[in-house]
Amino acid sequence: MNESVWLPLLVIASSLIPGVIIFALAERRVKLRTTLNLCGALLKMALVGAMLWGVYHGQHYEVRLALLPQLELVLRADALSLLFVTLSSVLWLVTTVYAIGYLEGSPNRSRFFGFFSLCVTATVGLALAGNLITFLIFYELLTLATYPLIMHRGTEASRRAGKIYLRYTMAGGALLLVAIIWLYTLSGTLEFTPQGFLDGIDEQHHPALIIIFVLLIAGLGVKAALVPLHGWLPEAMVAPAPVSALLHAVAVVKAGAFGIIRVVYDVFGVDFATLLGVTGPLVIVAAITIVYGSLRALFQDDLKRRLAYSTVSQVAYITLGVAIAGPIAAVGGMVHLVHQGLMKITLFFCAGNLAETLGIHKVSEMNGVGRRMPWTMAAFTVGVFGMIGAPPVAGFISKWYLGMGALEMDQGWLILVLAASSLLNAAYFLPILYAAWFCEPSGPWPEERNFGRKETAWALLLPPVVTALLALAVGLLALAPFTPLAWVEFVVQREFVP
Amino acid sequence: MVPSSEIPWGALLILLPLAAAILCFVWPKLAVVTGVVTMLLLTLAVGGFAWQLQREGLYQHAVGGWETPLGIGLYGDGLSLLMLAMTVLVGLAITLYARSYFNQKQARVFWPLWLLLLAALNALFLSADIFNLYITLEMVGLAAVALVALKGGRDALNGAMRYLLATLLGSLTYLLGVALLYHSYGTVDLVLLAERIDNSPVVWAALGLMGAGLLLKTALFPLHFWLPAAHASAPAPISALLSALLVKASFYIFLRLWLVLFAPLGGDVALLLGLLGAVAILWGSWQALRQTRLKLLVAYSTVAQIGYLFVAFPLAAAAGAMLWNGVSYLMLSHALAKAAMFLAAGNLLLFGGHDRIAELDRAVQRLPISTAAFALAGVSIMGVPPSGGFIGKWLLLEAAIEQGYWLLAAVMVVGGLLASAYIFKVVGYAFTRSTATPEPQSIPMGMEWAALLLAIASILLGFTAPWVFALLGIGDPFGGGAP
Amino acid sequence: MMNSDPYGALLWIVVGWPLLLAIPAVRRCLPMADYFAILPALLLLLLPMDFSSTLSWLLLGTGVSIDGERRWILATVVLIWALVAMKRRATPHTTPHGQNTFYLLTLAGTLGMVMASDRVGFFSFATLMGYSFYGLLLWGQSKPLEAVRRGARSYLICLIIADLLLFEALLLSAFNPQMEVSRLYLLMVCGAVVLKAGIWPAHFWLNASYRAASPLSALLLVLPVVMALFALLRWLPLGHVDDGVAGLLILITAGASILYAGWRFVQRPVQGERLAWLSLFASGWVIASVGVGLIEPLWWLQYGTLIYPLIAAVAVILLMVALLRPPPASPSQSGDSALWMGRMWIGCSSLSCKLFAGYSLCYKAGLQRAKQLQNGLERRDLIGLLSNWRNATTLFVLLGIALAWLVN
Amino acid sequence: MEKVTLLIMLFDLLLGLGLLWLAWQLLESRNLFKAVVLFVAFGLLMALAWVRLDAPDVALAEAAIGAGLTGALLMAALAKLPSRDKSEPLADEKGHWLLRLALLLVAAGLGYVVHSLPESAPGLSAEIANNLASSGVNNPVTAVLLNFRGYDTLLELMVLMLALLGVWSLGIERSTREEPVGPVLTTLVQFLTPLLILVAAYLLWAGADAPGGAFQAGAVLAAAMVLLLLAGWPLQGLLTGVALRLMLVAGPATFVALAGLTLLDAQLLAYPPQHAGKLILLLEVAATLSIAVTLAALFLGYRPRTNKEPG
Amino acid sequence: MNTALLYSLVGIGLFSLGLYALIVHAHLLRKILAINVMGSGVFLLLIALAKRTATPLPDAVPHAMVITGIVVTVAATALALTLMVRVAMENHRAELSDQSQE
Repeated sequence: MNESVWLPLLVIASSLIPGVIIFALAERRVKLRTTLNLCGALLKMALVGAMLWGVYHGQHYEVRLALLPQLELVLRADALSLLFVTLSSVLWLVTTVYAIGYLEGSPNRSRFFGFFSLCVTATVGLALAGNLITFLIFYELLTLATYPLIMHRGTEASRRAGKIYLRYTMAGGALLLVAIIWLYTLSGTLEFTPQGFLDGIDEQHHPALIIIFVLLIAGLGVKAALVPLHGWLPEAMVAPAPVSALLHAVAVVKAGAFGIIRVVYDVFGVDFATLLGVTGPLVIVAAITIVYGSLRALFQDDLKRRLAYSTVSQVAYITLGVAIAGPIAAVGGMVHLVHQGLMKITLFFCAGNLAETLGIHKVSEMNGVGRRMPWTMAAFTVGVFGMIGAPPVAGFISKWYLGMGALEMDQGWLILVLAASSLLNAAYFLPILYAAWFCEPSGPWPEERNFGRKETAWALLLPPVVTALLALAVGLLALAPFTPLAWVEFVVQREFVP
Repeated sequence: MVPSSEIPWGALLILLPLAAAILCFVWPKLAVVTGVVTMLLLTLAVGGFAWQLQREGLYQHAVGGWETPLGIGLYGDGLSLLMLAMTVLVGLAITLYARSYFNQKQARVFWPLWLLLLAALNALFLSADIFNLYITLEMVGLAAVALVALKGGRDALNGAMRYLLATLLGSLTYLLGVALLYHSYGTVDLVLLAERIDNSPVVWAALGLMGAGLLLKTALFPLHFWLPAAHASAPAPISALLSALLVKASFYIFLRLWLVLFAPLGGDVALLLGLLGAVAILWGSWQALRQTRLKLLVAYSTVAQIGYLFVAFPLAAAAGAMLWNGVSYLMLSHALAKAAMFLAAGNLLLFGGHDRIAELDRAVQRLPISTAAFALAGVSIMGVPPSGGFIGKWLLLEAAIEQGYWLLAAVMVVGGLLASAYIFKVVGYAFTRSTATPEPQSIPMGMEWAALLLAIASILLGFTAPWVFALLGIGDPFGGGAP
Repeated sequence: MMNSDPYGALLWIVVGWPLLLAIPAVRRCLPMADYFAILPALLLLLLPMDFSSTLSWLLLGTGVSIDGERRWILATVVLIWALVAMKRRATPHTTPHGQNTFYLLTLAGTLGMVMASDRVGFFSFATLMGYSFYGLLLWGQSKPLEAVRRGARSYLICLIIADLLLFEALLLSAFNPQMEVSRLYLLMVCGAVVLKAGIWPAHFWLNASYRAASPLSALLLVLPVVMALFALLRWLPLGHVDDGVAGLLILITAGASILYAGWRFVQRPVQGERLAWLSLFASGWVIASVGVGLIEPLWWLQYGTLIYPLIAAVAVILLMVALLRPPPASPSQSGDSALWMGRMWIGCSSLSCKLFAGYSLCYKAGLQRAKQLQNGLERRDLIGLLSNWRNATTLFVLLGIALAWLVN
Repeated sequence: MEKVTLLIMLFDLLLGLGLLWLAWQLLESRNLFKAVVLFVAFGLLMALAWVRLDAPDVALAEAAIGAGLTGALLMAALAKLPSRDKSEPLADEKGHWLLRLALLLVAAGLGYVVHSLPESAPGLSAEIANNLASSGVNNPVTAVLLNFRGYDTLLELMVLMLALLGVWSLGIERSTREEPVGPVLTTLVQFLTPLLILVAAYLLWAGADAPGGAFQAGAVLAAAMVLLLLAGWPLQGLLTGVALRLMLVAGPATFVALAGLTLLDAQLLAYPPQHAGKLILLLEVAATLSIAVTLAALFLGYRPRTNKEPG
Repeated sequence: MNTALLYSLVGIGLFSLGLYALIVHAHLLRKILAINVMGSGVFLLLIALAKRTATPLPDAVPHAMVITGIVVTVAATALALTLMVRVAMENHRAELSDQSQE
């Protein structure tokens, strides 16, 4: 029975310990740092695989550490948390390879990789959290660990971006803290229980619970970049590409979305949330975010800012799926958590490649890139088609389930929103493809670095291609046994079956 | 009741630093060695004391064999153990730091003063006699003044003078309160006073006078005018010492008196204290945000954090002992974090030759350990989760929300946000490059690691709350009033 | 899982083989790639019996099958491909490298559409065929002309909207099967087919492409029309639904497009355009028959099966005309009337903003927006107008309200 | 009420008002030198008040330390101030009426509180009485000071040492006075110094039974040393380095040593009754020595350098 | 109005006078004098109230306290005076400069 205790701890340690060691490493110890990073990532993948296998067979993993007299630090690996843990550990390995290639020769990499591992530790911890206070601890640790990464370049712009990022996330954290404490005073416990633990609370506390829900969603909405609180995401694009790839497209943004999933399913419980009538407004907010994000993306000339706004709209799908409060929509929302991660990280890797190899930052500079960097643009194209929701790629599956879920709960107008969003996605992604594949390059590339026969360094090229293939495979073999969709159905089936 | 053949750890805690101070005074060449050795012995003594408390519960010892009310009673329970531990932890770091900070001439004076101060603090935390507390307060005050003025310089001298006047005024008012209590109840011993106290005008006057004196020394909002100048202009280890230990010593006495004597009649006085605390949080944080010099920023942050300690008073009536556990935990983590911050700020000042925040030229790359220490300590000051400050803030907020004090809860949260604003302002500037790049002076490793170890300790406090509360509970300091 | 008989594997090879060849690396080591690509399809045609195979794990459980009706369409596709392959062999200059990839991708998409046994598979192969055909259109010539580029762009817009409509229809039908007979479903499918096949209201892309088409792409342009009509037959549950109104509506559009095509054909248009009106004329008749089928399901049950040979015949005629009287080698630069679609868009948006400006929430802001839109329209720089994202959002919201009001 | 008590009542009233008037004059005087002189007078009047309140020990201490030594310190400091602000114009009295009102209220409140205290309260006189026998001395004040609350006195000696350390770290070496000392002062000094030493010795010895004790003796001895310093005797030349520091530390060191010894049988500062008296005497001698030298050093104002030490 | 009460009131008077002078006057020497006067005030109160014992001998504990107080006050005054001299040298006048030098 004891390995059920140390496995979650080992998963956390597998990125924490290398991180701490790397902090202490001198700058020139490149080989040691790379090996530490890579075997840390591989070890984590192996451990997560073991846990996946265990949870699939009903094994129970839980670690409890006394934090406050009645409150404990709980790490519990249930089906939902493993979904997010698998995503972040897979993408961490890929992004580490990418970061090693991307940061070749740039200063203070020890600091970068130290904080990088800290961020992943926070993300995995946040996913494995068994109660709200553990979630809050890792949620704030994530903010603290991402801040230095945004500031990594040390320019004035990054400082300004860092300040904006903090303003949002700190305010969000404060709201979350107040809400959690208020909830604790009302409910007496913070443990995540499948159908939520609030239905026992008597009637007169319901208005308070509604306010708590609003505060929780506001606190988590900052990281999930819901509309009024999304300001920091486009600003954070000033960070180096691996940071914006793993963190601002996957880890940080998903932390917010994952938090919303936890709050709606494991704190309030779906039917209690609908009873309170809070899911309606959440659907509206998510819809507005989807449309607004895509619309703003339409008018961004800077490639990474366009991808950032697209992330704002795509992450709102997850909130939409959760807020529709139907089983099929839940499947759509949660599976989009994984699919969007794969697709968006591909796009950011390609954007990073373009910036690093050809010095292209603007969409207007991308004419004729397809011929110069065919493999990168091929991966980019797969990512784009995924975003639009074209069938073979992963995006289609999640849009399919979201659409079905919307119909199931007879919210017909949501189909319109999904359609509009796909239209807008096409509107702001296809011109890029058109320019890349079908136009002639207008003049020489801004700062071209050629790598001989290959279009760019292998460490920069391999990750986007791998993630693009993953996105394609996840889309194509959706119903196969060990895919995210199957796992999500396994999760939802436990969530909704009373 | 006298511990049998046991080693009298309590008495040792007081006599050891006194003897060492005398030794240092007579043979200055041995100063540094004696200082370090005494610090290690003190750590051992606190450990022994804690183990003794654990086994035998409350530590009560009549000095000179004379029973109270005639003689002076030493009294050690969970709360004094916490304060002693805090003193030793911060003391270790400061000893490590000061070893390579002072030149030979200054060290000759620093070590005896520092050991006398340690002795006074230990005596203060173990005494249950309010007149004895007056003498220890006076001793602490004078030693602090002498230390602040140690390196000279216009700001330091002005700060020291203002601090001396404030501390003398505080002591005299406190003494007047002691006189009134003695002459109305015939004893100066806390234990006996607790039994004899009743609701007479004398007690109100005593509360007013002693409260005013102690609040002046603790620098609660309206009476905080002397703190920023004194704490910011003092040499680094001394400002760390001041902010971490001294401010807490007078708060400890106020807390003792409040729990033992003044709690029953403290209804609206508690509310006033809470209000002053709230204003202190907002005003201190706002001032800290406006500062352009690093040490002044950290000093104003102390003013704000003291506010947190007083915000708990109005909540005390309804909340159980857990609230006071929260307050003492906040005190402990603030002491460690603030000491780390001042030591880190001292390193940055020594390294860059100035402490203008806007020109912390790439401190992250050039002075990584100190900047890391500052940032980690900042995390604990802000009360952001993985830190000790978070546990304290959580308990306070829980009590505030449970009893419906929305204003206090809001102030605490806004205080946290303001704290994160001014700390990340500094950390932000540590990343960027600045134009003026004076030739940096190298900082010895011991000084940097002293700051970092303290900061890490304040973060680790986030995970050790249950054990600390267990130790804190010995002798039931926050129980039914009677210690 | 895949049923045991070997022919099932053959079906997958028919679709998989061209996909494999589409990868440049693979094609480099096989000389006559385009001929070999059709071989499995040719082989399948020769086998008389029908069979099918489904893979439950692939993309929500898709499958492929072959039966009588599909053989007609498969034959047409193989014919088109053979002619195009021969034509490409005939024209001496080397086709640009990328064109082969798109060429084979389109082939795979078409074969997939023909063989798909369920709607999700059909839809995914349709998108694959659509987007690769767009690539083919653009890379047809060595240096695509402005006219071809404009034609291709309008084709893309139609393609995206059509795919969206098909996706929604797919969702509706997958959600609860009896929705298939609802009018909304029928209208959506017909709208999508109209857009894809270039029937009357959306015929501009076909017209523009034919006008600027080279002899080779003239042949190729037959493909999307045939596939769109085939889609219509696959998606509409003809014979089990008797929705008079929808049928009538389709009949009217078909009639209108036939008349329009005939009238334009008579005006002796430029050589390339004649082919466009001819294909419009023919597909108009097919749509008309489907319309009648909707009105009289019984009639359809009797003669329904004839539609497939009819489509095949239409395709053959078009091919023959394209071969005998090919359009001029260097397509004329005739600047046809401005983008018809663009004009239609401006018209309806100005109408809607006039109509809705009055009722919009903040009256003054609405008016100011309308005025902006108005003078924006005068200046005819639609793109410039839309580039200010506030206008775009208001326009979008207005459209959203209009659509929502229409739907429910 | 007999005439005598009426007379005493009148005297007390007079003394009280005198004290208040003198304090007011002292604090509000325009000239600082005048203020210091008034302060010395105020100290003497306070000594008179202590005698009136049957507190002889305190009277002695006040006279020697409060009036004498503090006055000397004030004079020395005044001399060191930059000349310009010897006679400092008083700050104008703007807007202080609110402060006056507040302080008046506080004083009235305290007065009411003191008035509400019971007429007679035994305090701890009973406990002292029945414990005096075993304390080793029969002067109650010395008993309390050195035995019952010996711990306080230990800390108090430490405070003195603390102040000295502070003064030595801040003090700046001043050249000794150049102009020759007048004959009158030298003869006065030659006559007074032995007398003062004799008085100090007597006070020390008498402390056990009658008013007196370590602090008073120390103060008198310090007065003698200050006189010598003023008369130009190079005391700071003679007493330097370790010797000086040993004498300074004598009192506190013996106290701490004694505390350490008593700690062996785990009872801090508990003198065995049979030779408590002798121990207290030992303590008193050491304390007198170190108090005298400390107070003199405080008056000197800077750390005397041994010739081999540089600046 | 027995002697104990009279002298206590005088003590309180001295304390208030001293406090007023400490706050009002800017010159540091006056402030130090004010502190000494306040000290004497408190000591006077302590000893006066000790006189209320039934026996002729007053309560000795306050006496010890006052002696300790006097010694502590003289130590504090010595330190204050030295500090005042140093401040006077730095500020060129014996008053506190209000804002710390930038």
